Amino acid sequence: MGMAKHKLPITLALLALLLLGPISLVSAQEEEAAVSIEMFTINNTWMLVATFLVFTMHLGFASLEAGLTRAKNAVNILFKNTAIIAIGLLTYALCGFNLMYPGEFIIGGEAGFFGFAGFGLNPGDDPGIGYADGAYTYWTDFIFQAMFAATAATIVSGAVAERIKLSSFLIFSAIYVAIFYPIAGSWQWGEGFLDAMGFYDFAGSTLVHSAGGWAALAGVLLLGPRLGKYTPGGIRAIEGHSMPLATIGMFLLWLGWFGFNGGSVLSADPEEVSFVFVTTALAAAAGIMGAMAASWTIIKKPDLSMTLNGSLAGLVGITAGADVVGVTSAIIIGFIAGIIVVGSVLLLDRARLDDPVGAISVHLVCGIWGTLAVGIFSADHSIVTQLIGVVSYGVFCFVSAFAIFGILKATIGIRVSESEEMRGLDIDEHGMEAYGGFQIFTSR
Amino acid sequence: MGMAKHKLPITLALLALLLLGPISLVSAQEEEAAVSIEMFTINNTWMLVATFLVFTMHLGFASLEAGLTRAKNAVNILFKNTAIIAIGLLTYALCGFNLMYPGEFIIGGEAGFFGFAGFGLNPGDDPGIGYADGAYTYWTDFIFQAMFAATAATIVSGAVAERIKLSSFLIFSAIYVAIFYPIAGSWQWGEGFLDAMGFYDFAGSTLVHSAGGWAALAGVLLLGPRLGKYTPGGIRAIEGHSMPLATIGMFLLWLGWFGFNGGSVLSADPEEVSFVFVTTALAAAAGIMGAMAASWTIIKKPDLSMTLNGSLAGLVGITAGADVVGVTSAIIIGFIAGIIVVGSVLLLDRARLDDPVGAISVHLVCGIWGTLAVGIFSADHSIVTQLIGVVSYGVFCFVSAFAIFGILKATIGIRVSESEEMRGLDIDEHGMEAYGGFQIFTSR
Amino acid sequence: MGMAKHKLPITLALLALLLLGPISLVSAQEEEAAVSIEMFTINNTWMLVATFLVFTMHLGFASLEAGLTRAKNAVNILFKNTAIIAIGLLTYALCGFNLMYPGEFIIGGEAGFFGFAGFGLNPGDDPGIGYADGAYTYWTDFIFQAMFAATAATIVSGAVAERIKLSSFLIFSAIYVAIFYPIAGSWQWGEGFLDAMGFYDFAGSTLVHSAGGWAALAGVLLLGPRLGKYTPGGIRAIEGHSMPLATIGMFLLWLGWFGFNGGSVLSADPEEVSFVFVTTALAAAAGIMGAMAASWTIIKKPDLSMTLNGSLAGLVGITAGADVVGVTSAIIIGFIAGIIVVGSVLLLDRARLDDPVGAISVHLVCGIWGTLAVGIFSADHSIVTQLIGVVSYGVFCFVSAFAIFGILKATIGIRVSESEEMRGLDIDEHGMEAYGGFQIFTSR
Amino acid sequence: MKLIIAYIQPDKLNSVKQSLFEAKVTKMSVTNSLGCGQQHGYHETYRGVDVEVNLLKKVRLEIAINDEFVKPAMDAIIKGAKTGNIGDGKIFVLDLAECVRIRTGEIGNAAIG
Amino acid sequence: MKLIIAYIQPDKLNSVKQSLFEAKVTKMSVTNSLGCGQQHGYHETYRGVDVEVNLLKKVRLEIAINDEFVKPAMDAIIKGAKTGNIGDGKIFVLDLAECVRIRTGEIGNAAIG
Amino acid sequence: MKLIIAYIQPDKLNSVKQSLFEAKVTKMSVTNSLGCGQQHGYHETYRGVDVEVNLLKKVRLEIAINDEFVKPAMDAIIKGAKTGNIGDGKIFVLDLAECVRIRTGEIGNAAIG
Ligand SMILES: Nc1ncnc2c1ncn2[C@@H]1O[C@H](COP(=O)(O)OP(=O)(O)O)[C@@H](O)[C@H]1O
Ligand SMILES: Nc1ncnc2c1ncn2[C@@H]1O[C@H](COP(=O)(O)OP(=O)(O)O)[C@@H](O)[C@H]1O
Ligand SMILES: Nc1ncnc2c1ncn2[C@@H]1O[C@H](COP(=O)(O)OP(=O)(O)O)[C@@H](O)[C@H]1O
Repeated sequence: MGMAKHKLPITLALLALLLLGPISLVSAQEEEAAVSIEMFTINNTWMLVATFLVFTMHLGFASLEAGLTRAKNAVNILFKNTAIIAIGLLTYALCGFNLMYPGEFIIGGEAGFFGFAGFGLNPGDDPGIGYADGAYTYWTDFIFQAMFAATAATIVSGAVAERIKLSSFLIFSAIYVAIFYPIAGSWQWGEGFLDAMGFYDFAGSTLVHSAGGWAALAGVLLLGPRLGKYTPGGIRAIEGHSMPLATIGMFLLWLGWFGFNGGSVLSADPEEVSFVFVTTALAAAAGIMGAMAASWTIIKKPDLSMTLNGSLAGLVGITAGADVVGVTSAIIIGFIAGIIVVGSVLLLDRARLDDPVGAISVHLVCGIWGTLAVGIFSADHSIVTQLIGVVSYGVFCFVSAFAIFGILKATIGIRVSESEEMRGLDIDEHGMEAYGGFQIFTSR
Repeated sequence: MGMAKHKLPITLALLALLLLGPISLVSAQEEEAAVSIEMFTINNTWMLVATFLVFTMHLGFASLEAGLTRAKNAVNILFKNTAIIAIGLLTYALCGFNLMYPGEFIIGGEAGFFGFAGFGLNPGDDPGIGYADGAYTYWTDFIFQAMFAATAATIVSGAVAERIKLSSFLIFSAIYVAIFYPIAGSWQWGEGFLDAMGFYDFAGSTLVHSAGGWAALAGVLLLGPRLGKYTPGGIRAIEGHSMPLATIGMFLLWLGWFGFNGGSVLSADPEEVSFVFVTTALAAAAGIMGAMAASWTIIKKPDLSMTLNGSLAGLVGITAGADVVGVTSAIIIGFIAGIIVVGSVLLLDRARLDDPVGAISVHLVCGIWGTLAVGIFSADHSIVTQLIGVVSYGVFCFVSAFAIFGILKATIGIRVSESEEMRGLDIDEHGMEAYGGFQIFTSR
Repeated sequence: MGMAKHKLPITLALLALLLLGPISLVSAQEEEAAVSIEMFTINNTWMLVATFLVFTMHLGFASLEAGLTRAKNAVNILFKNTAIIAIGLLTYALCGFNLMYPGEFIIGGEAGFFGFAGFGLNPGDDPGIGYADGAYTYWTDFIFQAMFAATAATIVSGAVAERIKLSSFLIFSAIYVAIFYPIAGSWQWGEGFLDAMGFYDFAGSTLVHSAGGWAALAGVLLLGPRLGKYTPGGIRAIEGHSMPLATIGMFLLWLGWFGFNGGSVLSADPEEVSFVFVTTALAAAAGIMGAMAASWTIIKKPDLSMTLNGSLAGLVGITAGADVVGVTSAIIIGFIAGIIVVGSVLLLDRARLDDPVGAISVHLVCGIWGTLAVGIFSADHSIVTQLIGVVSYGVFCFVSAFAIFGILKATIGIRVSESEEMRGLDIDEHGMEAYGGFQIFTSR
Repeated sequence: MKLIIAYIQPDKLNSVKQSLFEAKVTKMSVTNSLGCGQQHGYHETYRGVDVEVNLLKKVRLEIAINDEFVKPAMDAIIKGAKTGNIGDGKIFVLDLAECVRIRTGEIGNAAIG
Repeated sequence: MKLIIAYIQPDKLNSVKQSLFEAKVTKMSVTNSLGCGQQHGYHETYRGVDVEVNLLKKVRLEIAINDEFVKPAMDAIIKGAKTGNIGDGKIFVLDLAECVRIRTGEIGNAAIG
Repeated sequence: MKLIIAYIQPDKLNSVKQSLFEAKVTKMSVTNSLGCGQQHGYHETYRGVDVEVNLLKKVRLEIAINDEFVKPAMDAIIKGAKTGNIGDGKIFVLDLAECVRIRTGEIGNAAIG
């Protein structure tokens, strides 16, 4: 995404103009478009492919989170993930899109920090080739961004799993995704004040992952740990119930990331998209190696769940700079992210912050790392500006998430009862079990 | 699909012609083609992407159906879904494709109701750019349509699960997909009498989903319910054995639907494809909300399996009109579909029609709803014509499916023995278990 | 891939040149490019789509292998598959890519058998449109090939499952993928001596699948069978623990194969890519039918695990000739592959070669079949040359894999201890279980 | 006091529970079990290898009960589980020396029901 | 020698093990079980159909023990498992006629611990 | 009549069944169990937190048997299960008061086999 939003990479546009030189004389419509109809179509097609890839990430999150938690809460987690994508898409259509890309800012001047282009979707006169200089249609723009929006809430889901009240979580998600995530997003991708300042976050290490991560942290602080996690006798492990499910989740997330980062080029520009594929894949691979090395060294065993986190850590890490750092830098960023995530999981646990799936470590901690890494590994960006961005988002996201969760806690409550937690949320919240009739395998 | 079959959207074609004006002078080949080779390539590429997305739906069905039924029948369901895709593709190559797109009708005049272009695949002189005015190649046309065909049979699979004889089911599927589905399809997409009448079914709410749903209904009626489902004491729940599997299935189906609907544009037309993405995704999201609301209200619990059905209901509902209804209409259609599916599942159960996965409610009932909704929400289509289409397909599909199942029942039988049903189809039909050596976890 | 590597199909290029005739006068950059920027972009986009499809195969392998083995070794298998993709991508960046496509050969003359273009990635002057005549960028080339490379090692993983030491396996994989697989690949795709000789292997029946299969055979021979598999009393079945997981794996592999074969066209050429889709899908379908028929006949039951293997057998079988054999030939090749795989699994078991997932039968045996089938079903290729290719790769791959495994066996050992194998590799190698807290379902 | 252990066909669990309830026996514990008895197993095949399955799925009931209820309980189990086919199952009865209700500390006959 | 069978709430397994260890009882076997007792079950619904679940998840302990340890063991179980709520569980005690340690062939009291 | 309860290593199930068959004992019931005995558990780690697993997977056999078969059955179990290593397991024998075959209503010694 980044600054190129609504603009095709210049080289591409120039080339296209040259190419179309003689043709534009005969086509009035073409005079306005920066690219040929063919280029427009391929750009748009790639963006739609990227859209369904990002959609796949929601299945990835659902699987990963369900796999890393207990069987008795699996229905609840699957339900939350199913509801979030629905809530995310609908609220983004209602107001999120127009808050994130307001066109003009109301507060904060030209490149400000709050604007709103009105409720609902409004494609305007030319939702097609004239919309974004031939990069994609209005509808593509909306649906691609909408898929992004829903991921921010999904990140929270894993961290607060196994103890949060379903209704409170849904209310939180709706508000956060509909209002706070897009406002924050407008500061950068909506061409707000951070964008003007030179802050760079290609595909959302900060705007999406940290945004989710800060909210996860707020939720975990207000909820407290799962029963029995931290006993006077020490920290207890609460094992995830299905490693195959968790592994499926990781692979699908990685798959989706090709669209998350690759689509953030905002066109099918061959060099840029393919380069982003390379940095993304190598950072994920390096994240796996980093986490494998770290867990083999520290825990003395190659921990699968940590290694899965490692790949995601690498992916979150590279997300901010996938198009502006070199291949070697991408590997280093990913490898360090893989190490960071293991350390962070261990430290958060020592700090008695109970995050069942490691969402805070993966998305918040590595999101910050990735954003700062742009300042370190790319000569064109300043680490100070990056830090300003990180802090701005941190304050805004954490405070707003804390406020929403806090108000919910004070009113309808955010945590299920002790007996419900013991028995599992599936039975009390949903009245059903994830593996019905399976354990007493033949009683029907 | 719809009426645009074999024709590129006119705007696109015109634009392309303008664009290619000066070039066509130097290229003899180009004189014939409606679009440039680039546009042809991108159209074709998108159609192939849509093809593999529709392929993914078969995994979606396999997962959903296996998850919503019992562990002791899981191998059987997975086997059926594996066999169906094979049977579907091969019979479609053998005769289905040429029954569905006969070119000329033999019975019923120019826009008739039966035609056949002969056995096997016959690409003709120009299987490439000249084949469909540059929208896709002959091969793409075949493989995209073949993936569709197989889904109709898969829909049946879920409804008749846990009691149907494997061999009978395979025979039924082969006949239905090879002969009856394509004949019915030719009435509309093959430019038969319903197409001529103005009936509209963009991507197959009726042609695919209801076609499968009617067959499912016929099967359920002739098979009867699973043992122990309806007792004198009342209706018993027979729980699905894996909600994670069911949820994976739903997400993969939704993913595939981006190709099912998006590919039915039959070109990569940026505005149309992206618009279809938006209506499809929002209808699915609204279906989730509708089913969630309905189940929370009626059953008093947010039922996961119903909510999964809700998303599919929304998708089936929008399929007929994804390109001709507005965004708000899409949301309304999806939301109502989500409510309908919950009501329908409950009513069918009261009517003692045992459909383990809700296939009839999702595909038949919401397929009808979606088809009629085109008449309601699109000014260009008449609800009367839509109703005529629904009834035509209903009579033909139900009667033919009932006949095939009926003959099978009278001859080789369609239901497994009582003891086989008790013990599970996996052991008696396949001689193996889905989770071997797992429950007595360490006996080997 | 085959000989067209780095060259666009001629028809396409000519057409494009014609098309661009008048335009190339105004664009200096275009003079050099064989295709328009639009064609370049669509080609490249398709190749990236193919890349993420091949990526999906790694999840397919992970699922299939985990499903067909026991629960107590599931973490180990998932871990191996996670590590392999990371190792594969990183080593391919380090040296594999430049060994496989050395440009110039050092040993063996112009079309030789060893060359090396140096460590690391080096995009050269024009990584874009000028790199491969507009077929894709340098980065796309690398990442697509890198995804392929990792699959060769993954194939081994399944065959040696449930008894191999993790560290030895990782070392083996790293060496094999980094050095031996690419050297062998250079003989054909790197335009080495087999390419010069007229050997044909479109997408890697031999170069990828047999290469993996030979290594699998070497591993199985040196490791010996799993404890308790072959007893004095006869052959014992060791059942896979999750058929749903195995089925998910098969479908994802098939899905990925659309990219594996479709991407090996190395451009988005509409006719060729769509034709490859058709042969690929029909061969897979026929493989299912072949294996179903064979298992129903021989074992008297329609065996699901065999049928899953059958689809993969068909896919491996068509891989060598997907673009050069006809549709009917593709069906025959697939059907025979489906029968072969069942026979091969049974025979290898009689021969006491213990391959838990059937990797040798699917990838080696059907890889050989598919390569020879090109000589049988395509008039343009000689079965003798095909045989020479098969033997060359066989000798090289088997000997090198045997040597690596042999040295590891003599030094750090390749097999886990008996008690570790009994208890499961998950506990001893990884210190965790795949389904934690599930069997004693509520003790926490 | 006695401890009744009964092995029944899994699909009979509901009807056995039903007839036990009618006989006023409402406390019991249920476990999965694999049984090897007169009932023949069956043959599975896995990847072409024959698997002789002679451990069949059964459900195991455990009922602690006062002496006077033993006969009615056994009759109820038989009523609910009997089909006349091999594999119907068995009932075993053991002497129960003591019984305690954890919640109240009650012991013996008082604790059992 | 006695055989103690105890049904407890699953989430009490750890604390019961703890208090048994304190009472020097370190050998036991644990199984999953479904229990039907005074504790009311709950209602699930599946696709709109009511499911009355009256078999609740319990953990079953089996402890073979020398007579002098029976009382301390029972006390330990009660200590670890008691909450005062319905569903806390029961303890049953049976006479144990013989005991053998497979590894050594030791029998009786010597084998039990 | 006696009721034999034996805990063995899971991987010994086949050989124990084999030697029981040789001793003409063909009826039994098998359950999963977790055991805590002399055998040390092991350490798992999950996400860096140590998990001390002291409940090891065992298989539990239950065999109702006539008195004269008790000795041969126990010997057979020992023969099949013994490796001499800690964790081999234990055999417990209880008195069985009654036995009924559900299918026929036979009782006592006649019903057991
Ligand atoms: N002697 C025994 N010891 C332990 N369990 C037994 C014994 N006899 C039978 N069972 C259990 O009872 C089940 C039914 O036994 P079976 O002989 O098939 O019944 P029936 O003869 O009544 O038809 C067996 O599968 C097994 O679980
Ligand atoms: N008579 C019995 N026979 C077998 N198991 C019993 C019996 N009574 C109770 N149980 C077991 O003990 C568990 C707890 O019983 P419950 O009556 O709920 O306990 P409490 O009365 O102590 O609160 C039950 O779920 C069941 O597993
Ligand atoms: N006193 C006991 N009560 C109940 N189960 C026991 C007892 N002693 C041993 N067991 C069971 O037997 C298994 C093997 O015990 P262990 O002491 O390891 O055997 P051994 O001393 O023969 O090597 C244990 O895991 C447990 O399941």
